Amino acid sequence: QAQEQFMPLLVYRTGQFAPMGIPWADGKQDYLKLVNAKGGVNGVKITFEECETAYDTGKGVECYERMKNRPNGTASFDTQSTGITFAVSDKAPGDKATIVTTGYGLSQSADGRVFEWNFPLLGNYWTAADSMIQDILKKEKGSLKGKKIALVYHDSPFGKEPMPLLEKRAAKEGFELLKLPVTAPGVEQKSTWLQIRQQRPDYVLLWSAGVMTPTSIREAQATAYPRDKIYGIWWAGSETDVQDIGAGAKGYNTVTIQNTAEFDKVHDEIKTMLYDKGQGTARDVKGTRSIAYTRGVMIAMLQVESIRTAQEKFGKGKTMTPEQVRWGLENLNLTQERLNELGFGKILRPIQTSCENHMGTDWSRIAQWDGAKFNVVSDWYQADKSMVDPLVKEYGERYAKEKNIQIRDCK
Amino acid sequence: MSEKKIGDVILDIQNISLRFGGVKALTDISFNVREHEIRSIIGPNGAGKSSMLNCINGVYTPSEGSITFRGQTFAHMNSRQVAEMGVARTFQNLALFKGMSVIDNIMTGRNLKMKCNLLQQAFHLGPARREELAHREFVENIIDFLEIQAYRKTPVGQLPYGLQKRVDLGRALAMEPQVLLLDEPMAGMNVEEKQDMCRFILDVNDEFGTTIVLIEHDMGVVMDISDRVVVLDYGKKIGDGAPDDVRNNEDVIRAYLGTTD
Amino acid sequence: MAFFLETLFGGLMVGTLYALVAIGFVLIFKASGVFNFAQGAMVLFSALVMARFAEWIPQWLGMEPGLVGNLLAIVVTLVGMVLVAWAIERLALRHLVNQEPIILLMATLGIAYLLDGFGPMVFGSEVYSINVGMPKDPVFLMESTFEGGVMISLEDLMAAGIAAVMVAALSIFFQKTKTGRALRAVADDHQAAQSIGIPLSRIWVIVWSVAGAVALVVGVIWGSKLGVQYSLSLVALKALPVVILGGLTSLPGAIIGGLIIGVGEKLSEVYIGPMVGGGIETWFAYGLALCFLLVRPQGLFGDKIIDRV
Amino acid sequence: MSTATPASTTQPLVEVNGIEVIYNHVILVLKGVSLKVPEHGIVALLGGNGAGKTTTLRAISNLLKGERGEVTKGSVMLEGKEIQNLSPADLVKRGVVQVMEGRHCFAHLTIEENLLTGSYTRTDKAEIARNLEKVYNYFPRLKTRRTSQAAYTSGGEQQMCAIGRALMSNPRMVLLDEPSMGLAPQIVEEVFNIVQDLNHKEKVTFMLAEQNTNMALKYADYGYIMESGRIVMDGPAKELASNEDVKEFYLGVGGSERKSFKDVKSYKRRKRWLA
Amino acid sequence: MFYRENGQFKTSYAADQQIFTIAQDRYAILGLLAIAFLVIPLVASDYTFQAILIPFVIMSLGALGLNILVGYCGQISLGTAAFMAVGAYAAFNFQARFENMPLLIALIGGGLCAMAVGVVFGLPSLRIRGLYLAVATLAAQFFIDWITTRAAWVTNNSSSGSVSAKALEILGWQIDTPMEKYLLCLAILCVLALGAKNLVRSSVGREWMAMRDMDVAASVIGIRPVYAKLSAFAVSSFIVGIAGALWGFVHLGSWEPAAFGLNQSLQLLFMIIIGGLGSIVGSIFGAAFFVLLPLFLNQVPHWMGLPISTATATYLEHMIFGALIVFFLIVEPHGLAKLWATARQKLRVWPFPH
Ligand SMILES: Nc1ncnc2c1ncn2[C@@H]1O[C@H](COP(=O)(O)OP(=O)(O)OP(=O)(O)O)[C@@H](O)[C@H]1O
Ligand SMILES: Nc1ncnc2c1ncn2[C@@H]1O[C@H](COP(=O)(O)OP(=O)(O)OP(=O)(O)O)[C@@H](O)[C@H]1O
Ligand SMILES: [Mg+2]
Ligand SMILES: [Mg+2]
Repeated sequence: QAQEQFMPLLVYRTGQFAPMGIPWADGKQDYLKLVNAKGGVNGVKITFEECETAYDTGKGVECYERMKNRPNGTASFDTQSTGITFAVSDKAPGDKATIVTTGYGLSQSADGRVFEWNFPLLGNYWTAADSMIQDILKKEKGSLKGKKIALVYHDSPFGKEPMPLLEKRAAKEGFELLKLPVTAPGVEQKSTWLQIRQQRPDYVLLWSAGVMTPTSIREAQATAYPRDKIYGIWWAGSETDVQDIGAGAKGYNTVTIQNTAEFDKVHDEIKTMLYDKGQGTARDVKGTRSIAYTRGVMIAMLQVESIRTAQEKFGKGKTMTPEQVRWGLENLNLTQERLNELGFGKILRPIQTSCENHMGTDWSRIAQWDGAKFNVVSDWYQADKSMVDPLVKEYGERYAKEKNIQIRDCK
Repeated sequence: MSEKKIGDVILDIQNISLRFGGVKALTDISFNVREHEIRSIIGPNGAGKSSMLNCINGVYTPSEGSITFRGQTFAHMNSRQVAEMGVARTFQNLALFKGMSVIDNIMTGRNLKMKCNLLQQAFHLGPARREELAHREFVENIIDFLEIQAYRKTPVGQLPYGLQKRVDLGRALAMEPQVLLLDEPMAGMNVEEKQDMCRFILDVNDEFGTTIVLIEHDMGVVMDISDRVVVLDYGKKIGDGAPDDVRNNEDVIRAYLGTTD
Repeated sequence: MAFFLETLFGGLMVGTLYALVAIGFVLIFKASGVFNFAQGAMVLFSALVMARFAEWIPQWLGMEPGLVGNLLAIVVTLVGMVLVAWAIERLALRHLVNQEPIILLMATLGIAYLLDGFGPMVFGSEVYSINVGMPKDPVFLMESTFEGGVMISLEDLMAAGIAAVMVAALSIFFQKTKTGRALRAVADDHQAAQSIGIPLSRIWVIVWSVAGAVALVVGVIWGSKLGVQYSLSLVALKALPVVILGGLTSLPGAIIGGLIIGVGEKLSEVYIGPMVGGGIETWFAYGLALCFLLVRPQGLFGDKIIDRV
Repeated sequence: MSTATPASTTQPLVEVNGIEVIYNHVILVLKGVSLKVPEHGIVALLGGNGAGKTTTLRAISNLLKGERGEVTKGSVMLEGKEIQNLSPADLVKRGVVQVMEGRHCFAHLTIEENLLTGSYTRTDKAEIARNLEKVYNYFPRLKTRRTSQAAYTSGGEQQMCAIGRALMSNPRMVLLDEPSMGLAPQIVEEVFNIVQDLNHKEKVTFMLAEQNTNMALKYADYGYIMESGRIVMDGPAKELASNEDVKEFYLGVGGSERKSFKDVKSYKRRKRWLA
Repeated sequence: MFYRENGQFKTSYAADQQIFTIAQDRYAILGLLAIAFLVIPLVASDYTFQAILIPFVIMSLGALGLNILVGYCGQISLGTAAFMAVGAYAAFNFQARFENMPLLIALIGGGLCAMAVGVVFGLPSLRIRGLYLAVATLAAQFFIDWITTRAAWVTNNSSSGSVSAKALEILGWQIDTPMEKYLLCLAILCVLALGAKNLVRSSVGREWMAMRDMDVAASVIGIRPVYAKLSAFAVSSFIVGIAGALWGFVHLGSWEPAAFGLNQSLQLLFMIIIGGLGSIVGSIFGAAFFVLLPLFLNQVPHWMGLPISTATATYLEHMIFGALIVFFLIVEPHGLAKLWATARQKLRVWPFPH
């Protein structure tokens, strides 16, 4: 009898973040279907079930509770929400549940010594902010002395995450950091953009989500703030955020996790093996051509690869227990060859996790909206380790102290 | 019937005027109420009778004049003060607590007398329990008295109009008032029920010595049971005196009684 | 100075947009005593229907999207909103005659859930756009007086104009016509209104249809600003301080309230916000409304709250 | 005065056949009430507090629903046709209008607006103006208060307003629930005169639920007496007025002379006759 | 036939003043408590505890608190979640700032802080009424939202803006299994529900109801509006605050400000209206309805084996939910509690219809 491995899919296809949640969820599901179509992970079929959270923490927790202890090994949770991540992170060690938070969650959870069960793979808000600053530095020919950069942020822990890094950077580069909160959900930003008009910052970093993003860009248009001076975080960088503004958003930049604005072999495989056979999750194959979708695919790939890694150690073709999956995540090692093989060669850089480092890698690129689609316009940026690492360590240790967590010894 | 002992002036209304925008509801009204008497206020619709009661118990603030109660003079009464001084009242347009049962409605009348604090009540400790019981007993007496035993637990909103009026009276009685202000207590009752009501009023007046101020449109009732009558018309006082004097007063006949009776 | 003016204008413009949403609330409250929490859902729903038909109709008829397509879509949506109004009356309101305001309020929340489920299920939950040719770029006035000029958003200006026209029309309707009087009577006492022959059913269908039309206008304006998606239903929240400030029963109140809230909100955010870390406008709007209410509990222009014994 | 009885051959305007009414699904209030209101008649419905008069009127005018009541048995006919499925508004269109117990004026509307709303079903402007004039003639007090909001008028003024408002629709039949309540004696007289006047001149049919039994029987043609949700006695008004039991219980003239209210000694209720 | 009060004569007012005057009710309640405290812990799974029972019990508590304010005192509030947040954050601060602060004290402290804040936001109720007040209470909601995201001291300078509770322990009893957590919440619910029930049937409760039904008349019989309204705000916020603290400490464990949003407030209001305004059991019915129904609706497509997408299922769920709310309001505007009372009344006269 074929073995199975269960993959819980927390998604939001409804509610205020649905526009981005839908392609994300589609991507996750399609990739799992693709893996199964190719015979599973060493013959182990992935079973999965979606649970709708509507980005609501309460519902998310309920989903988590419902799915955490499935008989055929619950693999790992991509909660898709910072709030849910906070709520379940404390329970995770007790429940032996692994939380994968690619590009969101707590930035300091990259510190595997403190956060045994959390995996903010590929990057966090600090690496994102750092890449943005690097891109700006490049445009400004290496100096930001006397410049002004505004952070327009969603007024929630999510929006405030990049601040420590930006403050550090501001001190180093000598620019002035202006912080402008926008109250959720962000449908009304006139005063924010009036302030921007008054202060005339040279760049605007947009830490937004959902409806806040298009509103910001529209207000920028209405106040004649140049869109190409705006950098959005990756959650503000989906096609859905800009496509109905069209030309009005032309020039808008977004940082992508790794290089999710790219399309690669995996997209072709998904098309031929799923959509051509009518088995795709999205309405049609057009639904696979977006950043959010690719991000979903990528996350699912990492989750699957962690299972594969675990199988290498604990027995091929078997159902892995949650602890074993966790081990797999902590010992992930995807080389460029392996990525090429998987069809992610252009999208991802090699990634290797370890006991201390739960992030694995921290590269990203900038994409720009040309009025109809996003184009990758920058080279790869790697976050400045001298900036990010001390922060991870400091905040991680502080967290451990707050919560009385025994810091693991990774030696 | 034994001769009633009517005492000193307990409530003295002096030159009260009340205006609402352009409407002069009351103009320079003075009259007094003696202890233990039944004092009626009559007058055509809109004469200002209810407004008068509202002034007495602090719902309206008169624009001029003062009210003396037991020797203390007030330009404006505060509802709570009035209640504490022992003035209770019924309402013309029923003002019952619609969602509460009959018992609870009447029990609210005892509230001023209940002293237990919130915590004691929350834990239903001895004193709170005893207090509640004692008052409950008092209220049950009133319920018996008003013959509404069968409706004890019914929400008053569901009672027919007439019974609601009785509950209203019950609530006022529960305050053990020294002065009872009744605003058309018998509207919507038939003769038999009115007789009962008169009996209640007279009994309260006799047995507890409660002073009663009564507004009523049924002349039969007013003339039979009141000791003195004030007549208002368009906010002015047009008559004051014993029922028989008032009945024969020209002004009163013209303004209110009409030719019939 | 230029900045102050800009903030002021910005506030006024936003205020009229709020007012537009507020009118929807006031309309229904005034005419039936129902505080319609589903107004936000109606805005979203109408915008959704409109956006989708504006996309479909040209496809079906094989023509270019544009004015005609938009107009047809608006007509279709209006019909849709009348149907919604009819269904709401039939299935809910009719059975809730003479209930307390809070019960009615909850029923409208139920309706909001229904619409929020129904709309996206049938019409999709992605972001759709409405393009009715609202100007997106700002104009600059008085460039000679101030450096950089005073910026005005034409889009907002147009919205403000529409709001003003609607309020004027609706006010006249309420104050001067027989139906208007009947509507106010219904709000006071459902049962008494029935007893003298006012057909509640018909009245409610009319009012909810008008509210639906107002929702459509709001939906089109905000939808073309924000894109049509779930968050559109949240703009209704912005109108709540406006309705209570202006008075639940007053259409002009909605406008004045909107302007006060709009301006107050923007000025406070821009001038006080930075001192306390910003993001204060939401609660500041409510705080402002609250201050006014402490002086006038029925709002600036609302009907006096009557308590008499 | 006509002595037409409901038993007469002409079809009654309203006929109630053995209705049962239940409130809140459990409280049985009317237990089989039947009565007839002849065209152009004045019928009085008498009975103590809680007898079910108001409920009966609500059943006829279909206003039970808002009180969470329903007719579970029996039928109500208007000119031989069942009317249970009509809305109250339809009934008003057919000329049946009710004056509800406890006034129910529109609090925020002025007296005049209240009256004008009463003519919602009328379209003829001149007719409305005439009716308004008529009502002001009946109740001059209303005219002086025409611009005040109804909630701020006195109890009696509100009662006049409620009655006047119903008359504004030019009804064929008026259901009056305790019209005399809270009115000064000469206004009570006036109200009954209006009833008689309209009945004679405009052939309006009336049904009154009244506590003022004396008055009601004086002006009505026919009377029904209710107790505990049943009709316990009926007959032409004159007969009822001279019936000994009625006299004793409802007219307060137990046998001989009218007693002074002061001399009523016992308020313990006598046993009622129950069907 | 079995539900008869025949023969149960009450011979004293004391007997008539018991909470449950009918013997069957008393046994039923004892039975229910026995099941809740003894049977359920034996049979329920961890999932049932964590995803169903604990949220249900805590929400019951929240609804109970809100019902005191809305159902009994007639002051509509849309800011309940804010008071929950105050309770949760205050309790968190007590624990975080004072070494070895006992859990119960922290919870009560949270309740007391919520109470203080509740009273402050209750002040406008002395002047503003009805729906105006309802909307005005949103000020509390948004203000508290703002404070909790903005002021670092609220989260004890937590680095992430999210806070989390320490391990739960009462007098050496380590509360770590879901079952124990459930028992803790249930015990608190029982104590507070009993207290609330006692309050609403004693003079304070009558003052509240009097204010609700007719405030002018209430003040004429000597009830002080200030005292009545503010005491309702205080008691209500206290209970709600404790519910909030439990929600944070027991259910979520760690939370960010968004955990106590407007939606939560609306949900609580829904609960008490569907459950029954002015009814203690109603709050519990309402909470059950709201916690269980979505879970139930969630399963329906599975059972029917319909291959509908998650989104469609959710939208359907939304619609059914909305429709059910309207349906219940139509069937019985006074809520499930009233429906239950009516059913009992029918049972009493069974087999006769009336
Ligand atoms: N709050 C108020 N605002 C405006 N006018 C008022 C107010 N209260 C009373 N009035 C006016 O004052 C006058 C006297 O009213 P009041 O209620 O005292 O009359 P009343 O003598 O009790 O009449 P009735 O016998 O009809 O009850 C009325 O004309 C009424 O319209
Ligand atoms: N909304 C209601 N819900 C429940 N019971 C009601 C309701 N309305 C009336 N009842 C009950 O119906 C019975 C008859 O009431 P009704 O109002 O018809 O009496 P009535 O004859 O008009 O009395 P009154 O002369 O006092 O007005 C009463 O026992 C009353 O308790
Ligand atoms: Mg009066
Ligand atoms: Mg009646």
